[in-house]
Amino acid sequence: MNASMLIAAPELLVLIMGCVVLCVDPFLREERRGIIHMLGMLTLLLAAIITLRHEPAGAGQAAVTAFNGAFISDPMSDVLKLFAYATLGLVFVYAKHYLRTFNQFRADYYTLSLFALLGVMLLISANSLVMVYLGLELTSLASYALVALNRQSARGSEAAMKYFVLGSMASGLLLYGMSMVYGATGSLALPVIAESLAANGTDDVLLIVGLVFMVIGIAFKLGVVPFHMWVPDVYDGAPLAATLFISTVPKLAAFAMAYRILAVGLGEMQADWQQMLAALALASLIIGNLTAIMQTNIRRMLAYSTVGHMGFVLLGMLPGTATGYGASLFYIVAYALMSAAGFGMLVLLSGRGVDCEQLDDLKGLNRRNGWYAAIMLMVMFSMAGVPVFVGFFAKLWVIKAVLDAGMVNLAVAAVIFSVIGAFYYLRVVKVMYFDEPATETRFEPPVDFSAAISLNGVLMLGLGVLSGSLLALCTNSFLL
Amino acid sequence: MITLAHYLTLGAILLCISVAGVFLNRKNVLILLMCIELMLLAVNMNFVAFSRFMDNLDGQVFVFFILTVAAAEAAIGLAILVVLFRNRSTINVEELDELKG
Amino acid sequence: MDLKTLLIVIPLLPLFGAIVAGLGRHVVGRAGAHWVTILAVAASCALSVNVLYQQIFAGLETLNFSVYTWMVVEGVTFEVGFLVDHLTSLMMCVVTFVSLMVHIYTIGYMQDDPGYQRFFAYINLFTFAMLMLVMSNNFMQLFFGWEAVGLVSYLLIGFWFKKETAIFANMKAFLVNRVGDFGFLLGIAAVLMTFNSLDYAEVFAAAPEAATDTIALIPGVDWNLMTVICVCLFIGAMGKSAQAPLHVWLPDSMEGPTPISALIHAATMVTAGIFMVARMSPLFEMSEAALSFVMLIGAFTALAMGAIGIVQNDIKRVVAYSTLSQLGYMTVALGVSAYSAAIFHLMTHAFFKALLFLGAGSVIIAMHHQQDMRYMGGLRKYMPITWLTGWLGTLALVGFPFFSGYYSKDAIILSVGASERFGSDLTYWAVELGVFITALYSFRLLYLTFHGPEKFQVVPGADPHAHLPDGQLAHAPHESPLVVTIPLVLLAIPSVLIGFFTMQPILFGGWLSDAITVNPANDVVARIGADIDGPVGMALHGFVTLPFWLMMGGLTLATVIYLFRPSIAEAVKARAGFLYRLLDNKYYFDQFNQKVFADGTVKLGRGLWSKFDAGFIDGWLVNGSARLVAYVAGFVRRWQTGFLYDYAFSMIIGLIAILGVWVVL
Amino acid sequence: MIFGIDITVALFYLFATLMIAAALAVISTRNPVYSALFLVLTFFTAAALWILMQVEFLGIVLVVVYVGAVMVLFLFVIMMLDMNLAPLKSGFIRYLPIGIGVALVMAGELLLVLWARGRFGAEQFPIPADRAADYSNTEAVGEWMYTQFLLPFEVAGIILLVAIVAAIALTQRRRTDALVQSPARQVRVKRDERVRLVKMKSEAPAQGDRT
Amino acid sequence: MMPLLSILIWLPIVGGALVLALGEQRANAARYLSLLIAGATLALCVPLYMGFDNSTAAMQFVEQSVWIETFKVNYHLGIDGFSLPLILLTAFFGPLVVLGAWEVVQDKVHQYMAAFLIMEGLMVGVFAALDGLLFYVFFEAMLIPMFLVIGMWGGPRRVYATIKFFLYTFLGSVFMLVGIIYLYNQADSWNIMDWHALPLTLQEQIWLFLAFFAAFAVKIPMFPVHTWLPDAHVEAPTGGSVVLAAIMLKIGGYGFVRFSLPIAPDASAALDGFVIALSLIAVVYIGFVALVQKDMKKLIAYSSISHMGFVTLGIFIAFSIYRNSGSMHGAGLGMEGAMVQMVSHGFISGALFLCVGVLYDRVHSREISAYGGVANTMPWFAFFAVLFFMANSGLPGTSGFVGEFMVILASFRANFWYAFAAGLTLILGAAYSLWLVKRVVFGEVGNANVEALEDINGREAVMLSSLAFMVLLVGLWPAPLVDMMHVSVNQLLEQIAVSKIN
Repeated sequence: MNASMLIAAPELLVLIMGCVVLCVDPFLREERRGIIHMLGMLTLLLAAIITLRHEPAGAGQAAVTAFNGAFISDPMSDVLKLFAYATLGLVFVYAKHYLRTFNQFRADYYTLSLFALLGVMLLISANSLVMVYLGLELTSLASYALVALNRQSARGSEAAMKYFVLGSMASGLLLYGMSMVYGATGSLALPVIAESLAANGTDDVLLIVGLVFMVIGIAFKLGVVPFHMWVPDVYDGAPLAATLFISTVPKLAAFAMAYRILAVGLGEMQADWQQMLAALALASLIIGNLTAIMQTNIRRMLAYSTVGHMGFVLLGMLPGTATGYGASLFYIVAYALMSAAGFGMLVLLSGRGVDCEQLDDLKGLNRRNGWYAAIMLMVMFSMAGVPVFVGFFAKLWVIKAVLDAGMVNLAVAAVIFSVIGAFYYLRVVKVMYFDEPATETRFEPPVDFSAAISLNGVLMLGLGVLSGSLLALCTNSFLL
Repeated sequence: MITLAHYLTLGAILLCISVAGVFLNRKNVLILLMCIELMLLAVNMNFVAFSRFMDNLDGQVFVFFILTVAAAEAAIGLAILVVLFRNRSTINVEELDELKG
Repeated sequence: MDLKTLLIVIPLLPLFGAIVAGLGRHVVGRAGAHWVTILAVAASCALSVNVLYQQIFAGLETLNFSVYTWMVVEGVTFEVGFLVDHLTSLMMCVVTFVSLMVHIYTIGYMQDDPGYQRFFAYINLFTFAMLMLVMSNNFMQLFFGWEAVGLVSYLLIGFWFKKETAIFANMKAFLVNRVGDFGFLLGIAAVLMTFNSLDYAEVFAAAPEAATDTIALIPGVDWNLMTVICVCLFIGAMGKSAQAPLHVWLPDSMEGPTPISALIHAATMVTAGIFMVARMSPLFEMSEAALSFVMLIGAFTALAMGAIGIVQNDIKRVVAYSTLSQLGYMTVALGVSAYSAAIFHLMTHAFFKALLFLGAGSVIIAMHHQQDMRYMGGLRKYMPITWLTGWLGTLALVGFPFFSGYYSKDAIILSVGASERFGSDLTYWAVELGVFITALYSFRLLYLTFHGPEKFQVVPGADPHAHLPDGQLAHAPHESPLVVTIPLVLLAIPSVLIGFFTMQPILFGGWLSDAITVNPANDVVARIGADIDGPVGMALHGFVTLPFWLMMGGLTLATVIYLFRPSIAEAVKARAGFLYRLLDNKYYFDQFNQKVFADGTVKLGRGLWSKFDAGFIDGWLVNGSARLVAYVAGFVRRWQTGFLYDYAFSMIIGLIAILGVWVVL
Repeated sequence: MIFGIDITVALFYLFATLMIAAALAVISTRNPVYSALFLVLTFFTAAALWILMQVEFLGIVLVVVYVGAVMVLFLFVIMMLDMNLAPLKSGFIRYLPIGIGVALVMAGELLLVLWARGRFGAEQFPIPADRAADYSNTEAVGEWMYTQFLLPFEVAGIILLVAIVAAIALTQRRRTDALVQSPARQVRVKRDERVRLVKMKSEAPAQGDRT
Repeated sequence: MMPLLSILIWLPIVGGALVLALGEQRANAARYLSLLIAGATLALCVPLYMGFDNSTAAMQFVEQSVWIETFKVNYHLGIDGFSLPLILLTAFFGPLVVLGAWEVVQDKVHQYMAAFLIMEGLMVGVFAALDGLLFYVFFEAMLIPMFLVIGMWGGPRRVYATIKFFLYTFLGSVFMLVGIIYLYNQADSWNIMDWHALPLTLQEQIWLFLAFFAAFAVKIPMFPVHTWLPDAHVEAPTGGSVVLAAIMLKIGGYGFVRFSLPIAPDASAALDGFVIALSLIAVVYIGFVALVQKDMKKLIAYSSISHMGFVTLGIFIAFSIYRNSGSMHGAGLGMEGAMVQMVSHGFISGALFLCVGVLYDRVHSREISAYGGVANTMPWFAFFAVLFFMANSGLPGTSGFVGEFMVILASFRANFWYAFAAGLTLILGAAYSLWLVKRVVFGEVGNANVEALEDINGREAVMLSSLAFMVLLVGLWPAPLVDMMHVSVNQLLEQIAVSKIN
């Protein structure tokens, strides 16, 4: 194995394990499918070990590139990857319960998820526009398939279709932007692009056009207004297992993509993209939060709330400083955990052949099971940005970043809309705690599920109280 | 003389046509997929032109990958289309509005 | 026990009695309650008399000491402390003595009441509060006592809390008093601002320096600070001492049991305002304007409230209006700087008015709680002691020479006559006319109650506890028990005699000069003192002065009308319809207050609440913004049509917009 | 040069016009089959343009991959799904003005940028010289791809794999009435399962095992 | 040295978690454990009070350790004369609330108790935090248990009320969040003391002042952002109302003295007229509104708003006094009056809500018209009710008098009309309090429900009499209370007398 292979060892592992899962599946009897899940979890564990071992994240180590500079491993990529593994681990546990409940337990889900993870990892470590594109497509294609994975579901296929068409269109636009940047700088490698910009200035109109198109690609991936229309439909239509995945891991990649393109590649154009991101973020905060208020379908509600959250992620990038990116990273990580827990709870509430969709399905959860209600409560308050949950600190540091960028008005707007947003999170709590349950059905999730969701819920609180270490991890990722 | 601008213009026009296609098509999802292929073609046109005019092979290689991915995309797109058709017995865009609001 | 401890014990004894009788009412029982409280008050009374005795005969100096420090803020000490000078000890004796009488009387008056212990607790508590008020050496404690007596007055007026009128009256009393207290508190605030202290001694010492200070209440218009202070303080006195227009609570306070009408609403609490102004004489002397104001208010009250007494039929209400009128006299005295005359009248009035009230109570007992004089008459033969003491008290009230009321009232009238203050001539005629009116209603009361034909029927065999129609009694009236009559007798003695013995030292002997400061230019009492030759001479002289003949006129008129020719009353009532209605409706003060203040306040509150609070703030701003958000959200939501082409369109619009803004522009 | 016109210029305009016309036809014909065929035409013209630019490899790949594979797949699906043709594209007509408007605005914006100050004219990006006769575009691209772009190349392979997996996962129907082989069961089969020795009572009524 | 403040914060919080862990089945265990924890917390206040040094304005019982290193956030606690009384007040109410719910709350007892214990810890945290972010965290986190308490155990319109409460407060406080981040960016420290010393331009100060004002004005609450309070109070269970009125509102007042004045003294001086106007409107206008309420809790809630007007008035008259006389003399009286008013209002309003709770537990109505003549059947209750309502109307000898007295005296120095308007509360406060007493306590027995009432039981007697004791103690001897604050108040006055603008 050459050095490049070593540097990309986690990716290789995931690739190999994806193939292994693919190949093992046909040889498994129905009742031994659990092995697939084990393999998936093992993959994540091993990948985490490798990632931790070969480069201690954020420990002052400079970035390393591989494959002729196409691939980069730096503290940020390690942090993001580690959280991607962790989130995906949670997702796997939740999804297993879901798939088993719905008799859809097949290897496809794991294979596609692992390949999507590979795409995410590649995107996180992308150091050239080609790799950005390919990582993005790898993730996207697997995601499209995941959404349609329940072949009997009309909603699922509709969602997949919409996701696919809009996603492809977005990648088309992104590519168009890449072509412009390529034209302006003569290179696809991000560091070279950055050097070229530093050397030749940024007033080339090609660059700006390229920037606009690339920002649109990023915005789509994050699900930012007005490129967010797919988000609610996909979150709603996809099987919960797919929603779980889509709402978590690829968001980490989307942030990485934004960082790689905007900060690493086009860092010199910060003044330009700062304004664009601010506008997009503001629109997201407004539209996302407002539309979420009107939802009675909790999945759509969470989807629109995601739109709002992604607005916050963009806000963190505005100042273009390490602490700003750190805040965004913190936010996206926190979001991934919150989202996993939130949709995990919906998995728990699903059953008897129907996905949990309506807000009313949560009625009286506190009476049915106080602990799960408490978990959901923590998730909701965390999303609403109420101390002392992790979501609060995420918002806090992002707003600090906005103030660092000198945009006080934007910060004020952000907090106002987060208050409006708090309303619909409160409504979830209201339904869980203040309403009488419609059913008394007991929850009997497997042990690993309840352990995972409990851990996930406690993390909302724990990462809030002890947010310092996570913040240090995130911020230090960019300080080197 | 055919300058770079000619090719870029061609790409831009193609892009606009494809975008208009996505928007205007209200009946058939398949056309949407074709529009996306058109869009990628527009991109490829740009890359090829830049690559040639800057004498830089990166662009061409990128186009190659784009073509590969586009093929994969088409495969998945069509697969989704088939699933959709099986479930809904239609691929009429105007009828795909179960998810909204 | 040294003297200071003793002085501290004086108010604490009744407090202790109140706590025992009130909180431990099930433990001590009825007898225990009255024994504890009476002993406590008796001890207080004895100690107070001892203090007075020492002051008169042992040359006890003025005592001014702090009991404990309430708090210290910014160098200003707020403390609880006692100032015991002649004025204080006089008040202490009056208060504890009348209180003791009332306590004893209560045993008889309230014997069947289920709230027996509670009543004793209240009056004991009142005694404590009143003592705190009069013994205070600073404004804060004064205010404390001031409000505390108000509280007890509130509790006692509403003693029969099932009675709708009673609990209306007590609320009214408290609220009207609060209007006065509002001014009082502002006065205290002004004092603190000006003198940076609330201690009497310090304030009075510094008062002359502040005489010319001004304050701009309305920007650009400077007011004399002293006037502002004094007027504010006097507003407090108006509330407590029921001066028009804040007098409206006092007649209604007759809803309470009669003993407290005697104690609180005649003898002691209502005179707190008079006491306070006298105590503040060093301040009031700085402001002619304020004194004029005081005088005119007093004159109006003295005359106008007495007039109402003529048309009242409720025996207690007549006495109550008489109280108002007498308080007006005291206030007039204050207004002409005759503070000692005011205090003198306060004292005599305390005795004879308590006597009258208790007598009225005795009548009421006999009449089975019938208070309407139109159903009485001829009671003389049934209850001779009450009748006799009633006559004595009345003679004192109308100011018949040699009776105590004569000295005090005449001193006031003379002082007014001698005064040159702005408005004093008007006031003079008011107080002169007041004498006539006083005699008229006083004798009317006597005649209607004790003389003339019996206007009640005894219905034998009727249930004595049942509510009988007016004019019917279950059994014949009879003289009240000893616990009732003994206080009457004990009060009758000072009512008759005390003026004679104390006039010289209090008015002209400068006995109160350690407490009262009078600017020599204003000292009308000294001026009239020059013409007066001892109590006997003064009384004899009294027979030839105008007030005497006015009084006799009232007596004659009352005798003619109410004893011999009741038809005249009816005729006059019919002729002077307007005047009668005006008096009967008490100059429409109550109606005005009800319409404007009570109803107006409620209406304003309701309007503010429904229109502004619930309507504008909550309805428009709060829920309105929620609705706006929901409306906008509902609108925004419709963009998510579910159609792919619309989604694509949205992206394209976004693209065009961003391109347009950042690239083209 | 023929008739004073540079042949490449003439060809460019010819193909470009054709291409735009075909692209327009793709989005405006009623029949998806026609659309697909017009798309093929578009790709052909594009390939021609690229070859005109001496980018032969990609031109050929475009034809081979797109026309040969992707478009056939499209047509296959069109045929397979048996769609009824839309009677009238009412929406198309109704939204045509907006569509054209939007497209024109966007084109306007883009072209404004592209043509602004002549940045992409000959002076900025000189017309590249023709390739030498022995220049192999395929070789150059290949070499570049397998060295500099090794990782992307591999990833592209993975993407194709994912596409296969996904397409199969989505479309493969496990029909209950179909006879399918189970490779897993075939491999795992044990000897006992292959041959079963059945004791049969001769001519006895069907009381024991069924076969 | 024992980290006393930390223990006071975390004992109830961890205890609350323990109570929560007991689960629904072991309700009695939850009750006793809660009482134990609340009692222990109260007991720990004794060494706190004993160890507190009245003679220094410096922070005491300081604890400091790094919390979030990246942005220099510290876990920084300490108390001065402003915090101590409020912490004592908070701890005092802990056992009362537990007792108040003893038999009354039967549903989800463990959650109820846990919510209150956690809230108690968080409130102590608010008063003890010296780190701006830590303060904010406690400030906001408190909303969650309160939200649940109102929503789960509240009245029929609880959902509206609790969401309104939450969003109102949340909206106010997010502006403060922006403010504190801005301050951090300027000072490069979260230490509130550093912020006090931070020079700021007038414009900055005004914006910061408004940001903090948004949070604290809602919390306290001031006119016109008060409308959440009546709703929240009416719908909240008794314990919720008690804590809300007794302690939570005080956080607003505390915020003014801890943040607004010292951080933005020039802005405070510039905007004092505005604040005073709102305060006086609160006193007068809300007095009128309170008068016509038909619901007992609503009436008390409005009266709370009116009383809180005194707090803001007392705090902000300092500047007028300074302008009038050129010295801060007299301002201390107002500010200490405001603090005393907060403490006193804590006792009184808590007691009043407990009184209403006593009636509500028996009759299940809060309408004034549902009662009448309660004194006939509940004489002891009537005694306490009259006492507390009298205290509410500011009767001397009760704690309600002290604060109002001090503020009115001080405001006279600022402007006669301030004192005049503020003094109107003497009339209005008495009017609404006594009218309520008249309609509820006095009169003939109103209906069969009242006829069937039983007088307060031992548990209620303990609660009410302990409050009565405090009300009278503070009323008769406020010296220990005000002595705690002198030095801190003086220091604050010195601070705000100096302009921060260069």
